[in-house]
Amino acid sequence: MSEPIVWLTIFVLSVFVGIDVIAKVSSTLQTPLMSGANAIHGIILLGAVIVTGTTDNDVALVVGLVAIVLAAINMVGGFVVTDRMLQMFVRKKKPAPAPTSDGGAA
Amino acid sequence: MSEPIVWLTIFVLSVFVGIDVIAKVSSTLQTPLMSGANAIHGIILLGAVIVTGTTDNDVALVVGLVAIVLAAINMVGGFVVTDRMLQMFVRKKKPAPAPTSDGGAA
Amino acid sequence: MTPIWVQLTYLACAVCFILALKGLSGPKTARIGNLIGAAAAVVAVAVPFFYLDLDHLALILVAIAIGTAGGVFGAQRVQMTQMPQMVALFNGVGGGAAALVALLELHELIPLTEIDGAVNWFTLAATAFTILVGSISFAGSVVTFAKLQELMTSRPVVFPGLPILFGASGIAAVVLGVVTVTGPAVWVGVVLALVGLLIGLLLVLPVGGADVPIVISLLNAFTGLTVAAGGYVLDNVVLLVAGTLVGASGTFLTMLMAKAMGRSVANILFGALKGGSTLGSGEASDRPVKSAGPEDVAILLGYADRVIVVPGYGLAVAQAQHTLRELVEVLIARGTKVDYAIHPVAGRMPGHMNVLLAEAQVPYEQLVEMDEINGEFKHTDVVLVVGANDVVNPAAKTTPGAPIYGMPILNADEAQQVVFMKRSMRPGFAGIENELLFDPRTTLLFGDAKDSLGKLLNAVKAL
Amino acid sequence: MTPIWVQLTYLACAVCFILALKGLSGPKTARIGNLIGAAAAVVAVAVPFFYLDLDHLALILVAIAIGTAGGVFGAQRVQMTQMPQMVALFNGVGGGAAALVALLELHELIPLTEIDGAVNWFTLAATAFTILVGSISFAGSVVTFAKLQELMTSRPVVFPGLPILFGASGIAAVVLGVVTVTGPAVWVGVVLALVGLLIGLLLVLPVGGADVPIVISLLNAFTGLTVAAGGYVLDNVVLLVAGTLVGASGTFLTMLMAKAMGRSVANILFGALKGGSTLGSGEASDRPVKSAGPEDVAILLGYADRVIVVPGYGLAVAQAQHTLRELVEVLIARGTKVDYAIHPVAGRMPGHMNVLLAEAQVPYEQLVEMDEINGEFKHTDVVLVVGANDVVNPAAKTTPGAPIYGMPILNADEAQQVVFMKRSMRPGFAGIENELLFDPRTTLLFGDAKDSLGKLLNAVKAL
Ligand SMILES: NC(=O)c1ccc[n+]([C@@H]2O[C@H](COP(=O)([O-])OP(=O)(O)OC[C@H]3O[C@@H](n4cnc5c(N)ncnc54)[C@H](OP(=O)(O)O)[C@@H]3O)[C@@H](O)[C@H]2O)c1
Ligand SMILES: NC(=O)c1ccc[n+]([C@@H]2O[C@H](COP(=O)([O-])OP(=O)(O)OC[C@H]3O[C@@H](n4cnc5c(N)ncnc54)[C@H](OP(=O)(O)O)[C@@H]3O)[C@@H](O)[C@H]2O)c1
Repeated sequence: MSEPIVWLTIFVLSVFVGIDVIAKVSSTLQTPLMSGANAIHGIILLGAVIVTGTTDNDVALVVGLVAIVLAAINMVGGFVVTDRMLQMFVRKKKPAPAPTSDGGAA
Repeated sequence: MSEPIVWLTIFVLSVFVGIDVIAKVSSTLQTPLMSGANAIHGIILLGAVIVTGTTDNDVALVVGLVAIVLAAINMVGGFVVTDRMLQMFVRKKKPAPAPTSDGGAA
Repeated sequence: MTPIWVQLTYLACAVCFILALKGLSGPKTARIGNLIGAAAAVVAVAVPFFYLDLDHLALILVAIAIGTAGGVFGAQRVQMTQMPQMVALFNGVGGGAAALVALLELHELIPLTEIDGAVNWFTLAATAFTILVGSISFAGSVVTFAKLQELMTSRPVVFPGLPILFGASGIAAVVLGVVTVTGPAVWVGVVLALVGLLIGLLLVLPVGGADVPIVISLLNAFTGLTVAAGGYVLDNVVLLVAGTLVGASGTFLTMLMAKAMGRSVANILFGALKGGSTLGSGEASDRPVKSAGPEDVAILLGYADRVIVVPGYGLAVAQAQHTLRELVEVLIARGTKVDYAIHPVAGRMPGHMNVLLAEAQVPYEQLVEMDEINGEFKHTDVVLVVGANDVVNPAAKTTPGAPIYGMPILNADEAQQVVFMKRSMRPGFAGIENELLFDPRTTLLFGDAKDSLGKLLNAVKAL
Repeated sequence: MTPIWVQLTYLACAVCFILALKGLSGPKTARIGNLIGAAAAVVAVAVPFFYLDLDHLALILVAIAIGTAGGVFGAQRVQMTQMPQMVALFNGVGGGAAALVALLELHELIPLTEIDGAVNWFTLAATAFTILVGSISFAGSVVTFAKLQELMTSRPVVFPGLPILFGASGIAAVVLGVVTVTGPAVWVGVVLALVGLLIGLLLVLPVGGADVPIVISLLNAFTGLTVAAGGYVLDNVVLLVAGTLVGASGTFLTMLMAKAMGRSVANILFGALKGGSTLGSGEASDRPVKSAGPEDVAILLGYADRVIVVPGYGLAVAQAQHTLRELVEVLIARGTKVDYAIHPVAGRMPGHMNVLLAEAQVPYEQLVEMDEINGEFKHTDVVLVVGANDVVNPAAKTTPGAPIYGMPILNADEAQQVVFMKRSMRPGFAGIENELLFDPRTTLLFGDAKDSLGKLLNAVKAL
C-alpha cells in the first residue's frame, strides 16, 4: 500500500473507533469526556518536542519552545482538570459523609 | 512506519472497530449477525482469484480453482442465507397478516 | 505498485464491511447492512479483473459461477431450523479456501526466500497461521455440521487417548509452523494443513450437540483471522480489515452467546476433555407426574384469560410452529390474551425462536423478550410450554452446582397452571431434571409437539 | 528509519488513548480511563528523548516544566463552575501549539520541495490544514473563554459586514492553502495563521453565551483533527490516531450535546449570522405572579412528605450548592423524602449540575436523572426550582416554534406546588417566558439563590 493510503486507512478506522468508543456516554459524563479528549490532543507536545529538538534555526527554536509550553499546558492541565472533575463523581459512592441521607432518601 | 507495524496498526484498530460495532447487538440478532460476518470473510474469494489468476503451475491452478469455488460458496451463500433470515424478522412489522391480533394481544 | 484507485476502492469496501456489521447489529438496519456487505464484496471481487492481467480467466469465472450456484442453492433450500449447520458449512468452506490460498501463496513465496530480504519472517508466519487455522476451521465446521444434521451422534465423543493426541498434534503444529518460517517447503505446508484438520476434528468431537452453535461462532471468528492473515500475506487491505473485523466481532459474539447460557467458552470446548461430559444425563426420570389428554388441556386454555406460550427447542424439532400459531390465533379470537415468551437461548441458536416463529408469520408484537414478560407470569392463568425445558427449569435459581445454575429463566413456575408438551420424561439439553414437571400445578401432554398441537387445536375449536 | 521498539511503543500509546476514551465514557471506569490516557501521554512524550539525538535539551525540558506548572496551576485553581472556560483555554493553547508545530514543519519542508518527489502535495496540504485550523481553534477558544469568564458580553456579537468578512476570509484561507501546496513559503504560512485567527474570531463572536460550551466541544474536535494532520506530516502514528480519535469523538459529542438541547450545530454556529439572534429576548415580564417570603416557603417545605429539588444555572451563578445541600439535609432529617432532579442540559455544560452538587458533597444516590424521576412529580408535594428555568418550561411541550420546543423537560408542572427561586422575572437562556411562573400553584421566592437559601435554611430550622 502506498503511504497516503496507509494513513488514510488508519485515519478512517480511527474515526470509527473514536465514534463507537464514546457512543454510550451518559450526559453526565459528557463534560469530563470532553475534557479528557481535550487532554489527549495535548499529545501534540510530542510533535513539538521532536520539531524543536531537531531545528537549528534560532527563530524556529523560540517558536518551538512556545509550542512546547502551550502543548504542555494543554496536556498536563487537561488530565489534571479531568481527574479533579471525576474525583468528585466517584468519591461519594459509599462513604457518603451524609449520616442523614439513608433514612429519607433511600 | 515500517510495513509490519502498519499492518499491526490497522489490525489493532480493526479489532476495536469489530468489537465496538457489534457491542449493542440484541440476542435476537446474534444468529443473523454471525451469519453475516461469516459471509464477509468469504471475501477470501478476492485472494483466491488473485492467486489463481497469477499462477502458471497446473497443480496450483486446480487448487486455486477449488479455493475459488469454496470461497464463492461461502460468500454468496452467506449473504443470501443472512438475507433470508432477516427478511423474516423485518417483513411483519406492520402489515401483519393476523387480523385477530389487535383485539387480544395489544 | 497497485494503482491508487484500486487501493481506494478496497478501502471503501472495507468501510462498507464495517457499516455492514454495524447495520447487522440493529433490528431496523440489519437487512440493509447485509446488502451493503454483499455489494462491497461483489465490488471488491470485481476489482482485480480490471487492473490485473489475470490468466485462466474463463476457468476462474466458471469456478465463481459454480460456487455462486452452490451457495445460492444451499442458502435457498435450507430450512430455518437448519440454519446453524448451514452457517457452519459456509464457514468451513471459507476456512478451507483460506488455507488453500495460503498454500498457494507459500508455493509462490518459496523461490523468493532465496533472495535475501525479499520475504520477511512475519509473512511466512502469517502464511503458516492461515494454513493451520483455516484447516482447523474447515474440519471443525464439518464435524459441527455432521453433529447438527445428525449424521453422527450429537453427544460428546471422547476416547481415552484424546487429550494426549490433542496435545501431540498441537506440538506438531507449532513445530511445523516454525519449520515453515525457517525452511519453508510446500510439503511442510501440506502436512501442516493435515495436522490442522486433525486438530479441528479433535477440538469439536468432545463438544456436546447443543454447545455446537457456540463452537460455530468461534470457528467463524477463526476463519476471520485466517482471512486477515491472508490479507497481510497478499498485501491486501480489504482482506485484512474484513478478516479482522470478523475475527474480533466473532470472538466477542462467542463470548456473548456463552454468557447468555451461563457458560464460559473454555468450559464448552474443554469441559468434556477434562473428564465428565459437558452435559448431564440423558436418562428419563420415573417419578410420578400428572398427565392429561388434549381435551383437558383445551378446556384449561379455552377458559383462561391470560396465556403465555413458552416455545423451546422441541418446537423446532417438531416443526410445529405453524400449528402453534393457528392455536394462538384461535385463542386470541376467543378473547384470551396470549403472548410468546422468548428466552434468549431457547432452541439451539440465539434468536432461534424468533426466526422460527417469524417463519410461521407470528406477528412481531406477540413475541415478548424475557425481561419484559417475566413480571407477568404471576398474573397468568396458563403457561403453555411447547418443547422447552431448561429455559423454565427453576434449578437455575435453586440448585447451585446445576449446569444451568445462574442462567436467567422464564418464571413459568409463578403461574397458576403450567402445561408441558413433550414426548417423554427425558431432560432437556442440560441433562438435568426439571422440578417444575413434578409440581402439582403442572400438567403434561405427552407426544410429538406437532401432533399434540394439532389435537389441541381441534379440541379448542370444538369447545 | 524509526526503531521498531519506538513504533511499537507509539502504537501501544495509541491503544491506551482508545482505552482512555472508552473508560471515560462509563461512570465506573472514567477515572482510571483518564489515568491511562495520562500515562500513555507521558510515555509517548518521553520516547523521543531516548531514540533521537535532540538538541536544546535543557531548553526543551525547561519549556515542558513551565507548561506543566502552568497546566497544573490552572487545573488546580479553577472552580468547578469555571470548568468550561478552563477546558476552552487548554484546548486553545493546544490548537495554537499544533499551528506552531506545523509552521516549523513547513519551514523544514521548504528546502526539500526543491528535490523532485521528496515532498508530496498531500503533506503540504496537511501542513496548511494544521496551520489554519489550529489558529481557528486558538482564536475561537480565546473568545469563548472571554465570553464565559465575562471578560466580554456573552450575548451574540454581530455587526453588519460580518458575513461578508467571514466569507472573504474563508476565500483567503483557501487561496493561501493552495499557495502553500503549489509554492510553499514561510510567510504564506504565517499569513494563513493570521487568517485562521480572524476566522476563529468571526466564528465564535456571533454565538450566544449559553451555546458556547457546544462551540468549545466543536473547537476541541477541530484541534484533534489538526493534531491528526500533524501526525501525518511528522510521520507519527500516535499523533495521527490520538488526534483522529479526538476529532471523531469530539464531533460526535458536539452533536450529542446539541441534540440534548434540541438544536442543530449549524443553527448554533450560524443562527446569529442568518439574522435574528440565537437567543430569545432577555426582557423581564410584567405579568402578575404570586411571590412569598422565606418563612412561607419554609412552611411549605417543612410539612411536605415528598420534595424534589430542580437545580439550574442560577445555582451555579449564585454558588449556592453548599447551602442547598444543608437545606436538603435538614429536610431529610425531618423525615421528608428529597431528591435532586438532574436535567441533562441544566446549567451551561452537560453534567454541570452533577459536578456542582458533587462538589458540595451531595450523595450520589440523591441525584436522579430526568427519565427516572419524571414519573414521580405527580406524587410530589413541593418542587423547589433553584435557579432553573428552561428545563421546567412547559413551552417545550406546548408551544411549537419556541426555541426549546421538543426538548424533554422535567415535569415540575405536575406537582402539587412549585417554588421558584430567582432574582427577577427575566427569562432563562432560551429567552422565552415560562408559563409555569404564572401558574396558580406556583410561588416565587425572589432574590439571589444563595441569600434566599440561607434564609430558607434558617426558617426551616426554626420550624
Ligand atoms: N439458543 C442458543 O443459542 C443455544 C445454543 C446452545 C445451547 N443452548 C441450550 O439449549 C437449551 C435450550 O432450552 P430449551 O428449553 O429451548 O430446550 P431444552 O431444554 O433442550 O428442552 C427441549 C425439550 O423439548 C422436548 N422435545 C424435543 N423434541 C420434541 C418434539 N418433537 N415434540 C415435543 N417435544 C420435544 C424435549 O423433551 P422430550 O425429549 O421428552 O420430548 C425437551 O424437554 C438451553 O439449555 C440452552 O442453554 C442454547
Ligand atoms: N447544560 C448544557 O450543556 C447547556 C449548554 C448550553 C446551553 N444550555 C441551555 O441552558 C439552559 C439551562 O436551563 P436552566 O434551567 O438550568 O437555566 P436557565 O433556563 O438559563 O435559567 C436560569 C435561571 O436562573 C436564574 N438565576 C440566575 N442567576 C441567579 C442567581 N444568582 N440566583 C438565583 N437565580 C438565578 C435566572 O433568573 P433571574 O435572572 O431572574 O435570576 C434564570 O431564570 C437550557 O436552555 C439549555 O438548553 C445548556
